[in-house]
Amino acid sequence: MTARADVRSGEQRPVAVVSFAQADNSRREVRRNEVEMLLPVVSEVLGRVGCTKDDMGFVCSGSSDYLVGAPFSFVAALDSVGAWPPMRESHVEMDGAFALYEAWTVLRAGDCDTALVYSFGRSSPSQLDRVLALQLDPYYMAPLWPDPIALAALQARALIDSGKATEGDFAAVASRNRAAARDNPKVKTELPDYTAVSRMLEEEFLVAPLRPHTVPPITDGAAAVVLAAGDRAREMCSSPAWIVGLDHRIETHALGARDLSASPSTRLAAEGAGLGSGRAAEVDVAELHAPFAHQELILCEALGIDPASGRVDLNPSGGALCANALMVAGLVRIGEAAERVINGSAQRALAHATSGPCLQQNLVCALADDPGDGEGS
Amino acid sequence: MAERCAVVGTGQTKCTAGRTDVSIAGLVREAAKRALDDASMDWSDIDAVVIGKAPDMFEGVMMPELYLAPALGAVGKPMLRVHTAGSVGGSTAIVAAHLVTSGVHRKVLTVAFEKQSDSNAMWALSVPQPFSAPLLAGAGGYFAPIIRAYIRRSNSPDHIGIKVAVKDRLHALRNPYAHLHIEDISFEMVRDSVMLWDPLRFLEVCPSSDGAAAMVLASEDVADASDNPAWVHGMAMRSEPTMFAGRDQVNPQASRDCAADVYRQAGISDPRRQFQVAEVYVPFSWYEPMWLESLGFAQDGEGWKLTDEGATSLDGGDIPWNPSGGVLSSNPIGASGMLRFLEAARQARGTAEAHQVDGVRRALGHAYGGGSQYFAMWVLGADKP
Amino acid sequence: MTTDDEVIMLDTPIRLDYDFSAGEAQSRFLRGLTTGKFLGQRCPVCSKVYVPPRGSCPTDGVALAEDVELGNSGTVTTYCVVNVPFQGQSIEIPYICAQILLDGANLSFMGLIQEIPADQVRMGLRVEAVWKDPSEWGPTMASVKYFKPNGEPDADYDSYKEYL
Amino acid sequence: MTDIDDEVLRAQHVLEFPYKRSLGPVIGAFSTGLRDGHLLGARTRAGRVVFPPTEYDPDTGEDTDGDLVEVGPSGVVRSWAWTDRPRPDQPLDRPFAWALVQPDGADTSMLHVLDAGSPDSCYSGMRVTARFRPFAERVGSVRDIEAFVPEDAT
Repeated sequence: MTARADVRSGEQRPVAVVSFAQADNSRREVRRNEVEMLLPVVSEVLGRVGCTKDDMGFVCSGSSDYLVGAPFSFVAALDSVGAWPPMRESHVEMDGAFALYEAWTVLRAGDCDTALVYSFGRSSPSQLDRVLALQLDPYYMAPLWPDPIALAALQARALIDSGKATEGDFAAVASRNRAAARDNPKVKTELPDYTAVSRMLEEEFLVAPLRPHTVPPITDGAAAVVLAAGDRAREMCSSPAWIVGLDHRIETHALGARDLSASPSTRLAAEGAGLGSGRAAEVDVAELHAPFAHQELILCEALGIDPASGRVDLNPSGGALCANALMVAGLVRIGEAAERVINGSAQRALAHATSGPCLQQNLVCALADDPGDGEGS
Repeated sequence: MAERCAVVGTGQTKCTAGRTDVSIAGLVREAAKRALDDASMDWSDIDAVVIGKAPDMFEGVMMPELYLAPALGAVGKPMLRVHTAGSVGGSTAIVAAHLVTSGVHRKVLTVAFEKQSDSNAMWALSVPQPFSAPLLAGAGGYFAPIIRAYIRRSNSPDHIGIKVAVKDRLHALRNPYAHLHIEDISFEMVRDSVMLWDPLRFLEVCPSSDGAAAMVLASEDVADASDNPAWVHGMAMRSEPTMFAGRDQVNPQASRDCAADVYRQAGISDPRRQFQVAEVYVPFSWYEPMWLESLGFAQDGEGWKLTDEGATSLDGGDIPWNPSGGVLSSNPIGASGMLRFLEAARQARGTAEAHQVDGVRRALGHAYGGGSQYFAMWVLGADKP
Repeated sequence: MTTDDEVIMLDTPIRLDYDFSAGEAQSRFLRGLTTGKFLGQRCPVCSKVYVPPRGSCPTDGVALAEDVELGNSGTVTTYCVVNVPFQGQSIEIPYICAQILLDGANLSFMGLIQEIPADQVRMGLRVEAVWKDPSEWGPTMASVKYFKPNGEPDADYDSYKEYL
Repeated sequence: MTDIDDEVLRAQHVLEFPYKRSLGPVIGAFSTGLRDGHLLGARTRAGRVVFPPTEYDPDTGEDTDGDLVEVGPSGVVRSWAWTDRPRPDQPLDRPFAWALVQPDGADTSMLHVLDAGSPDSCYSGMRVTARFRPFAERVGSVRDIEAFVPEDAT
C-alpha cells in the first residue's frame, strides 16, 4: 500500500513457490511436539533458498486447535520460527494451503516480496473420528457423532449410484497411489505393502462401500513453503514454480443439500485458476488432495482429467490417500507439485487442496515454469 | 498492484451476556445482513467471505466456516477463516482488505463473532493442559502484573484505571449495541467494586459477551459509487513470541512496530493531532494509558495524564478513545477486534450516531491478543488516500 | 400448546480424549521436577536460559541444546493479588500470584507466594521454592508447593526490569 | 512402553464441556415439532423446501420463510452406508446404515441412521419412515428420531 503511486499499474506482479519442505508423514509422532516437528522443517525450507527468518516479509500458518486439544495452539508454534524482531504474521484455522492463499494476496498487493507459509497437524493424539464430527452443523449433524469414514462412505455410495464409478475403480486409485507412495521417502504411514486391486477388494468393509484401502491413514506431519514475488523469486531460485492461477470455492454445508457425486466448487476454483475448459487436462502433473480414493475420481471429473489416459501424472507423491496429515496435506500437494516445476520435471502443474466433509471446500493452484503461462486471476 | 480499498457497509449485533434468541448462524447473519443493507448490497453481490473468531472451543464447532458458509451466502465463493487470538477481528478485516488491495476481488464481506454463552469463556480460554502449571488466576491474573509494572514504570496515580472504566461505560450509554449499559456509572461505583486481581477491580474488567460484527469492503470503483466510503489509508499486523528473555510486556515491540508501520503508510507523524478519534482494544482499564504511550499519543510515562485530564473522553476531550464504549463495555472475543475496526469505519463515515465525534477525517482502529503479542491496526480516512 | 412449551435450547455435551505427549524439551523439564530440580535449557545463539524450556528459542527459532540446572532462589519481578475464586483453585483468597525469575534464568514464570502477608509482597522480593515431600514429587509444577521469602534483601529494580 | 515413550511424558487429556445451544426461531420451531412428533421444513423464496430447516436458503443465503411446513414422516433414502461397528455416542449400538433421508414434501435430505437389520435390505430409493423415541424421552434434538426404518416394516 505504501508505494501505491508507483505500483498502481493494473498489472499484477507474479508470485512463485521457491522452496518446499516437509516432515516425515508418520503414523504417530510421539517424541516431538508441534514446535519440535516444525523447527527442522522451517529451517530446511529457508535453508534451501539461502534465507533466514529475517528475510521473510510475511509469515502465515495453518493449523487447528481441535487437533491439539488446546486453544491458541498456533501461538506456541510461532516459537519454531523465532518471531523476533516482531514479524508481520497471520494464521488461518485451516489447511496450510489456505494460509498460502492469504500470503499470495499479500505478495500480490506489493506489500512485501517474500513469505513463509507453514502448517502442522498431528492426528494421532486425538480421537479423530469424534473430533471431525465437530466440523458439522452443531444442531443437526454433530449430535449424531458421525465419523469421517461414514460421511465419506455416503459420498462413495452416491458416486456408485450415479453410475460414474465402481468399487473396483476405487481400488485402482488406491493401487496407483500406494505404488507411488513407495517411492516417496516422506511417507511413513505404515500402509500395507500390497497394491493388487484383487487383494484390496478382499478387504472387509469399514463402512460399506469403503474398505481400508480407500481410507487415509492417521497421519502426523508438518510442511512449509517459501513464496517470493517477481525478481526476488528469480534471485532465490533458478526455476521458480510460478503461481499462474489460484482460487478456492466452498459449497453448502448440509450433505443432504449437495450432489455428493460431483464437485462443483472444484470446477469453479479450476476456472478461477485458469484451468477450466479442459486446460487442467494439459498439465504435466496434478497433486489432488483426495483423502478418500473415490474423491480422486470426483475431482478428476470436475477438473476434466481422465485418470485412465495417463496424460497427466496423477499424485506422484502417493497423495493424501497415503499420507493425510490434517491441516498439512493440502499445503503438501502445492509443495509436491511446485517441487516438480522447480526441479524441471514438469512445466505445468496443478495442485488441489480440500477442507471439510466430503470435499466441501476446494482450492486449485496452477503452477508453471513461465509466469506468463496462465489465464487465472 | 496495491489497489485502493474502502469500507462501504458496517453491521453489528446487540451484544449481551447470552444471545439466547438466536442460533450461531442467526447471530452472524444479523450482523452480516446489516452490513449488506448499509452497503445497499445483497448476498449475491459479494465476491468472497472472510470470517474470524477466537478458539473453536467457545462454541464447540471445529472450523465453523464450513457450517456457516451457506448462512453467509458464501456458496460458490471463496471463504477464509482467520484466527490470531484476541486480535482476530482486526486481522480478519485486514485479510479481507488484502483480497481487495491485491486486486483479486472487488466486494468482500468480512464477519467476526463469538457466541461465548454456548460454553464458558473462562474455560474455553484456558482449558487445562496435562503437565502444565496449575492455573493460578485466569486472564486478569496474567495481565494484572503487567499493569503493576506499568504503574511502577510511569509513576501513575492509582485512580487512572477507574477513570478509564467510568469514561468507557459513559460512552457505552450512547451506543445501543453495547453490552454494558450502567446508567448510574460513577467513579465511586468503580472504586467500590470488588478488587478481583489487584490492581484490577471488577468494573475495570471487560464482560463476556455474545456478539458479531460485519463489514463490506470494496474496491475503488465500487467505493466511488457509494455514499460515504471510509478509505483504508494503512493497515498492519505484527506478532512476537509469548515469552522470551527481555520481553517488554508493558510496551511490546510488536505494538510499537505495528503502529509505526501503519502510521508510515497513512502519513501519521503526530497521532494525537492527526487523528480525531481512536477505537483501541482496552479489555482492562489500565490498557488505555499503556496503549496511549505505545501508540504514540503520549510520551512514555505520560499516557495516564491524557486519561486524567479527560483528553480521551467524548465529552470535551481532544482525542476521544473508544466512543463505542470499547471492549470494556462489550467483549465477544472473536468479534471484539472487528468491532474496533468497525467503529473506526463508522466514525470516518460519519455514521456513528450518538457517539459520533465531530469532524472525523482520520480514525484509528486497533486490536491485540494473546499475551499482548498479536497486533492488528488500520487507519481509515474520510478522504481517498 | 403454549409458547412456554417451545424448545429454545439444546444440550450438546462434547467430550474428546487426547493422548497428550509433552515433547522432548518439556519432558526433560518435567523429569527434573520429579527429582526436585528446575532444569532449563540454554539457547546456542543468544545464550539465554529458558525455564521451563519450550523446545526452541522463541526469538531465534533454533532448538535448545544445553541443559542447565537452576537453583531454588529467585526474584519476584511483578505480581497480582487475586481476590477472585478461580475455577479449580482451592487456595484461600486473597493470594499472591507472582512472576518469578529464577537466578540464572532469563525468563520468569508464574508462581504462588505464601508465608508472607499479601500486602507485604513487592516487586523485587527475593523468594525460594518450597517443595512438597519427595514422595509427592511428580512430573508437574505441583511438585513445588509455593514460593516463600528467602530473607535476602530485595533485588535492585535494574536487575529484573527487563523481565517484567 | 518403548524407550521412546520413556523419554517423553504422556498423559490422557480430556476436553469436555456441556455445551448449551440457543436455537433461534427456525431451529427452535423444528425442534419443538420434533419433540411433538412432526418433521418440519423451511420454504425458500424459490419454493423449495429445505429439510432440516435453516434460517437461510442453503444455496443463496436468502432468508427462508419463517412459517415452517410439515414434511414426511416417510420419505426416500438418497444415499446410505452400512456399518457393522457402531462407535460410541452414535445413534444405535447395533449394526446400522448411515443415511441421507429426503422426507416426502422436502427437496433436501437429512443425515440420520437407518435401522434396517442388514445391508442386503438397503438401497438408494428405498422408502423409509421416522421412528420416534417415546414422547417422554424427547427433548427437541435430532436424536428424538431414534432411527429411520423401512416403511414396509411398519
